[in-house]
Amino acid sequence: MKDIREDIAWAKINQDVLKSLENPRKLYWWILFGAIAMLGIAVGCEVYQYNVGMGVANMDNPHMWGLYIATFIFWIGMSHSGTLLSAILHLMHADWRKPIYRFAEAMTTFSLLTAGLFVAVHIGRVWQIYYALPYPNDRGLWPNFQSPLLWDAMAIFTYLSSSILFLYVGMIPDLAICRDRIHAGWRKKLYTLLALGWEGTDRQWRNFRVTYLTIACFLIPLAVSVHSIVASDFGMSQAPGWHVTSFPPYFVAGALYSGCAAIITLFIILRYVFRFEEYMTLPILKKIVRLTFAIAMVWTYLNAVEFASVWYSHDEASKDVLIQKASGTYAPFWWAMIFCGSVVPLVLAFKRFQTNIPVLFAVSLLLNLGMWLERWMIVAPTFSHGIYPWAWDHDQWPSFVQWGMVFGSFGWFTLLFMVFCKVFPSVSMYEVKEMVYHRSLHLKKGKADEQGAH
Amino acid sequence: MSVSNLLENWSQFRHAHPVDDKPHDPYKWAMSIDLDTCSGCNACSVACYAENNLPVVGKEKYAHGQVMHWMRIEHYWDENLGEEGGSEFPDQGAQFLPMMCQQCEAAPCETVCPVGATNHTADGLNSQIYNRCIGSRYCSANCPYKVRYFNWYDYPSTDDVWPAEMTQQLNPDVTVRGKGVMEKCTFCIQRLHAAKVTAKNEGRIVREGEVQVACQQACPTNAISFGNLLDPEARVHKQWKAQQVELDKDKQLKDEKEGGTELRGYRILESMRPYPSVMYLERVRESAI
Amino acid sequence: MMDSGFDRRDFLKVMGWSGAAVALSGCGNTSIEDGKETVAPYVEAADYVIPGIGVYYNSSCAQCDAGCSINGRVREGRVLKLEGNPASAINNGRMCGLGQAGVQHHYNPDRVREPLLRNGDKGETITWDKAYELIAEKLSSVDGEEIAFVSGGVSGHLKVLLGNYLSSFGCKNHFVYEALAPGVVRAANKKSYGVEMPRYNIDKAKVVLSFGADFLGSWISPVHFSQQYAQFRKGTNGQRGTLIQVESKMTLTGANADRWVHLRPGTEGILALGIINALGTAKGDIAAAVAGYDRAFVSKETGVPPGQIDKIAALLKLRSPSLVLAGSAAEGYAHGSQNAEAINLLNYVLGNIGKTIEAAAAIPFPQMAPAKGNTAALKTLNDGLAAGKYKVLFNYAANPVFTAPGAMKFKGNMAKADFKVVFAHYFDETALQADLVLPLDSALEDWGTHVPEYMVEGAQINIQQPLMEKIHANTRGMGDILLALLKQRQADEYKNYEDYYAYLRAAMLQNKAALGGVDADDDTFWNETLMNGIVKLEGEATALSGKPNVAGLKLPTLMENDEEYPLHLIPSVNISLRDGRHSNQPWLQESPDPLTTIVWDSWVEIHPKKAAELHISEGDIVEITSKTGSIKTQAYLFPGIHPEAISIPIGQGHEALGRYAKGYGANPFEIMDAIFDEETGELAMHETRVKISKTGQKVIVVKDESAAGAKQIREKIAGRVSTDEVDLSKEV
Amino acid sequence: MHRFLRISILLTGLLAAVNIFAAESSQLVPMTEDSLGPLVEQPIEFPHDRHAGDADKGGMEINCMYCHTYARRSAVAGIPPLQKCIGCHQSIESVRETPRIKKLFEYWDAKKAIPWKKVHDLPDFVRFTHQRHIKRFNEQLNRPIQEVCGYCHGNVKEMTVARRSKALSMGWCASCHEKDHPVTAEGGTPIDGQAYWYGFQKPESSGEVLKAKGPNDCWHCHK
Amino acid sequence: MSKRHLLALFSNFDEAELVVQELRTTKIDGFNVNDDMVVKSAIEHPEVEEFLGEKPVYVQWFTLFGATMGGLLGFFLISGAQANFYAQLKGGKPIVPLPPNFVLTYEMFILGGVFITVLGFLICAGLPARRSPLYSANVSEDQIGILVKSDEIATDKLKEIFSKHQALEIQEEAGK
Repeated sequence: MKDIREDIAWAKINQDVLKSLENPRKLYWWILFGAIAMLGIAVGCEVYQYNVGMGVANMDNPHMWGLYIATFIFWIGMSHSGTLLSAILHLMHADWRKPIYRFAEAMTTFSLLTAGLFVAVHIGRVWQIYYALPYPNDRGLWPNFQSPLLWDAMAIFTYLSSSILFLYVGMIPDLAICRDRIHAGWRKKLYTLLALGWEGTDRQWRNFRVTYLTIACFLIPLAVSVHSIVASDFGMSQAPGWHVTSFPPYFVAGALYSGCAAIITLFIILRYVFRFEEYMTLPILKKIVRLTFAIAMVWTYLNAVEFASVWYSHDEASKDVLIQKASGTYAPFWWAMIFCGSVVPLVLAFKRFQTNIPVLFAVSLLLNLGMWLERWMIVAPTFSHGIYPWAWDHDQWPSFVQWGMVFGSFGWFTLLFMVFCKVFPSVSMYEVKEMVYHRSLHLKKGKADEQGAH
Repeated sequence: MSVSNLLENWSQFRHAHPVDDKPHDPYKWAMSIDLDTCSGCNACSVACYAENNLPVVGKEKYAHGQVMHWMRIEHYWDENLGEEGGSEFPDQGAQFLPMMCQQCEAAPCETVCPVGATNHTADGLNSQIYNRCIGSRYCSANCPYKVRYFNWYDYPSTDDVWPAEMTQQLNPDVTVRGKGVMEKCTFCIQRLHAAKVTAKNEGRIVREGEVQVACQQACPTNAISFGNLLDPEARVHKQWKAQQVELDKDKQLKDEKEGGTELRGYRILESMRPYPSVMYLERVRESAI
Repeated sequence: MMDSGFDRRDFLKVMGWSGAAVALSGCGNTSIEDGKETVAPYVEAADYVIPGIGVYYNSSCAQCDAGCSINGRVREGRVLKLEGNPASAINNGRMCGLGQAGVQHHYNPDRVREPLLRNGDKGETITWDKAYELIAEKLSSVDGEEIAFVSGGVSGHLKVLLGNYLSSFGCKNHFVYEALAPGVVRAANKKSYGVEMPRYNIDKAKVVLSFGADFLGSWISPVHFSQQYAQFRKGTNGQRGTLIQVESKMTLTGANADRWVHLRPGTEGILALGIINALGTAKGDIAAAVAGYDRAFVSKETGVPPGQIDKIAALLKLRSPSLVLAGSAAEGYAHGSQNAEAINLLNYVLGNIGKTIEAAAAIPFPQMAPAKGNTAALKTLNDGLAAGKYKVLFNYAANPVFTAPGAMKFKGNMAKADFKVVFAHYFDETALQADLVLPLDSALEDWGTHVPEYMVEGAQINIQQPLMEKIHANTRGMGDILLALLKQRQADEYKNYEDYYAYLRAAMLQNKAALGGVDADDDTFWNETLMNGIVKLEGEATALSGKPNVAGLKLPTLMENDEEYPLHLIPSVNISLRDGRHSNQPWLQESPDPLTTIVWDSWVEIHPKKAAELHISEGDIVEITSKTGSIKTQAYLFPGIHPEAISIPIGQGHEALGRYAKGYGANPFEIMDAIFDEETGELAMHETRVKISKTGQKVIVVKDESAAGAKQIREKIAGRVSTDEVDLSKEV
Repeated sequence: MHRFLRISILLTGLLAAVNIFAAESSQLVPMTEDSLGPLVEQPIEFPHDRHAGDADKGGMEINCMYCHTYARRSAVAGIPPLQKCIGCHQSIESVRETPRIKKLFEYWDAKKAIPWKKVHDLPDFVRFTHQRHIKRFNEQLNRPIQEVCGYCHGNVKEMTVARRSKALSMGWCASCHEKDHPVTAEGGTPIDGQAYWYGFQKPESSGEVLKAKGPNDCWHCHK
Repeated sequence: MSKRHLLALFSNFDEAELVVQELRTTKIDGFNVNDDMVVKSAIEHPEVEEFLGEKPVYVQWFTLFGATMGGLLGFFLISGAQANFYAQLKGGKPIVPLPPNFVLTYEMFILGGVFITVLGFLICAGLPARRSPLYSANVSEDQIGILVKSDEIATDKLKEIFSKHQALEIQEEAGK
């Protein structure tokens, strides 16, 4: 079965995709509504916490960090597979990525934006957060460039801005199409503005190709560096369970993992909501699923490596933390993480499930849950069972404020994402055309050879 | 200009602490606590509340682990008390340990603060600048002793923390911390500052006995001694010397001696290399009974 | 330092120096401001008062009766912090947490501010003059015998004034009531040594054997003993002192002992005799008296293994001089005096008298010597009230309604007196029963002199002087009140004393010579006295009597086991809350109990073994029931207690007092039986038997101790070595 | 092709500029230097110029520290006690009836403190000691007192009611602490055995004079 | 002498290619095939480049420059900032600790690279651009456009060539 029909007329591609900007299915509006509602909850929580103090989140000494940081990492991780699809596969000339990389890239951008929020939410004095920015001021003070948190900020800023540029540059030809096809209203103005007067001349295409390639090359090491730096927030500290050498690769794998899972989820939603059945085809889904499975196994392996190395080492403290995770207060969540992260993906190994949309949808959600738990299980247990026994505290539980904020962040992400898909073509038209074109060419060539043989 | 400053003083900017050559000069504030005389009576802790404007958080917040005692008295039972092979009763009593910020020379909290709100001062203290703090709480996450306390609430405006009358007791030399900032033991910086000013006016450095920290001054058994480690006259200097505990070691030479040593000075979690400025003297127990 | 021409109270005025005064929330005013805050400078300034620089005044601590001299830091007229006065031999510049909290007593938001007269169940504000008239009027209608005056331990000029006042209408019913006074030990000492309160030289002893004397925590003069203890630990030429604590419930002192010996409640005396027996050095009647107390018997009675007894005896023999102390745990029984005497006898046998136990000097002005608080007084008072003997009741510096054993029904009896005047700092339980409540100055606002009961070197008088002006305009010092009341009766005698300050000054100057200011002129003498905060005196030597008589020394063998109430109730004294009068000082509420680290609540200590029998785990709300009544509180499994006993700390469970005390914890006095020491009539606080049962509720115990359960894990945190591994002589 | 060149050169310049600027920005001093703060309404409009101003301008040339007497002894300079004003004014009949002095005596008779408004009010977390600055510049460097006060308070002797005339912001303070000031000057009280050692910036002696920077340790000025 | 613009649309690349070949080979005066011809297409099509012949792309030079500047800026900004007046020791580490600075330098390197590359793209591709005189929306759908600029004399010849290859449409306009 083919990734895509070669004989789709280019004009039809334009129509279909542009249609998605006009009239999605009802479900779209329900999702949008739900997202806003969720976001509302988070806003309420934040207002409360802002006015009363961090205490209402029910953190304490030693639990200085809570779900905020965990969810922060989760969203950062989410962003990575966008880059995987759009940049790495681009370099690989895997053209099946073409119909789906656009929304993946958008996912990258928005999950980064979501992650950014958690920094603000977590900070005790968010109104002073600008102290952390390296800007010239009359105090003559600078942030502390030694702090992994600052590396984080830097890396994420770079990653976010680069991803946005990457997304935008890749979208210019499509914006031109929109400009040409849509005839009035604010959309027209918007597209005209953003298309920058693109006309698809040979010169434009030539530079476009090189630029796109270059940025892709930059994005790959960047993406890797971003999550290894997030990993160093923990790896650089002395806390048992954090001070682990295998953290950077572990985090990166985890990131790609959760990202791919998220892509499956969104793939399924978009496919239905925007009627993209012809472009986001099952064979493509199958490819992603296999990719996901592979990464899941990598993650499982790295997980095992981490536990093993802790277990084998003489670092008693880390060992205790590990035991705590598996047997202490957090045990249910920890085992849930193992289950969702390492057992559930085995489903994906079966052909019959690789294209079974309902199953995949459920699985992808479970995987995401697992990955969120993973982040939580990295952050929390170390606090409750650290180096200093007097400061142990096994039964501090995040308050509704924390949960509300986590919950709401999903609303925020969905909101941004859904609005984006409604305003911009979430399937790259020109690239689908290329895909179709090349494949048809290939086909012709094939036919020609056959005839030649006779 | 700072780039030229960078190039001129490159060697200094590259200099690390405390393992490098350069000592503190003229002050290195340090402490030593004799666990044999410490009776665990809590006087030091209360004195600290009085001196440093610590809020009383109340039962509920205490239950949430949000208490603010900069100086806490820990007590420990024998490892095997109440366990198999151990005694059912604490026949040897308890062991008390006053725990406060250890003012590490290579403090894990300092490097990780995103805004540089906590630094290593020239006097070898671990400074905490409240109004620079943005409350990322990374310092506490990375503190091995967990002696940093965070203002989870805005205590000045919380009921019954400082009713109108009690605000009059607040020490004007110490800021009252608002919500969202990290705080910790400062070795009574306000007292040190006052003493240094007096000394400077007279063109000399602070002498032994001229400045006492609140906990030390209160301690009924005189278990805490505090002073300038560089001053040969200082009791704390003598004690460190007598106990052969050296500031810039992560493993004391005396401990490598054959058959151990007859000295009881040690520093907590020394092997993690924070180079704490507080030396503890082991509790002694009679062997004849 | 001060020129007397200048009215002293003037510079105590709080100066509105906003600049130097703390601005709440340091992160509030975060930018440079112009013309927002105001500065109110002095109208007249003494040249030694410099804004931004602290001025220090000596005074004396009134948080307990130990008589520590304090040194208060005053900035811009506000007292900020109390330190110990280095010149005082009692505390040598040191201070306990309780004393530190004195400022919180002073600034306490729940202090009584106006004289109040009962009107139904409300109090209405009246003027002082009105109040005085009222008292005069009430007194005129009754005769001396129908008046009772309850007070805590008083001494110095206040005691003199009080005495004069009472005698002015021929009242002899002055009940000096202290819930936690070492009454039995006084009596026993009187019998054994010939003095009630000798001087203990812990620092000179090589071995201290303490029978439940919590001298590091709450016994007699803890700050002083703590210093002696430090010296004792350092030892002389490396010979470190050894502390053995014998008790049924571990006290702070017990926690610091080299060897903590737990024995069955009430058998302290038996063990003491057992040790004498084991020493085998006693002769004559003593030997005879202890003959029966052989290892096996003693060990059976006390539950202390024979080996342990031998070890102790051996050590006492080996290291001399030693010191044996009889503490509240030993005296708290119907046979408390017997216990105490037995223990004192041990001291005699060991020959410590004269070495580690010396006669303390007595104050040369007997009228100023402290009226010693005790609990026997409470009984007489209560009986009197019950019998309706007393029409008018005065109460000062005591809270009998809170601290009287439930069995006494004191609250009800008190109601029988038809006019009750309470001089109060707070609306405590007793004040709430009063008809007239008169607000007192805090110790930091008031003048006074104190004579400590336990004299350390020579004799001394502590001067108490205001550290700042009154916070509440309408409170008065007890001295001023008494003076005013006296003027009602003997106007002309006291007419030339404008106020208590004037009286005090005059009185001191009167015996200037005796107070060591022979040829100083009045002002210099007075000012120096104030500056020092203490008047040190030679004191009158007293002598220790020789040999105690052992006749009549009879110790009840093991009290039969009560089936219904199997457990002994040990009301323990919390180091910072003491008898509960300070429970409204938040620092004390939040400073954890040293042994359990529990805050803001009561708890009942149960030995894990016993708890396992009863299926009680930490945090269970249990009901403790005695013959008298029952209370509920949380359970805490504590290894440092005898399985036959449970312990509840005193000081919590207030129904009044203030926002930081009301409604926290439970009050063990409520279930205490009224059993008294046979000899002295002191309340036997440890005699109450109880049973304990689960209520089914469970709470999380609020404590500082962590999930690690006070164990060191992995890393060495609090190190410990035994004496043969260290050489202390090398130390500084 | 030329366009690329032009653009590239332009970019180089731009980036270089940004680079230098950013790296240097720790040197930036606030723009508000020497701009007067708001005029504050005081209970009595005290004429500094009459008291401290130069004689030729009709001033009395009274030493700042005659009234603000605590400055050399304490962290706060202090507002003189009413006593002090009266001390002189009860014997100065000439101005006895002027409205301001009348007001002054009203306060005195009522034994009431004058509620002055603070003009130089630093944030609560700042620890500034007048004493040290007086010692350092007036005594050690032997600078005239009016100049020394002027470093932070501006030219008060020409104001009536004092107005804030310096930024008093952190950067502003630092801009002075950063300078190398001579440790002792001709005629100043010599200081010996006093180590000036802030961070690792040892005093650098250029020729004869020993020079040192101000403290740079955060805790020195922040409490 | 005024120029004229012609835009011819073709249904597929083969047509367009032939046209270009012909324009190359046939000598038309008043029309310079290298400067005056632009091919517009809906997708990025390698063959277009083939038959148009290699043209240089300069973007990567911007990239190189941007990345280097970014890196340098990063390192000096950070180290310079660390060496400011308040320089304080932290955690016993040097005041200018190289490892962290390298991490940040690395990020700045990428940031600079990406930004300047995009800038370079805009410059090299001449974006944002004014709309060219002749444009057909079909180009962004599925047709290939060839836009030529020539003197009036050449227009007829060009039209002829276009129509010979079944140009779907020929737009003409008098450019000023």
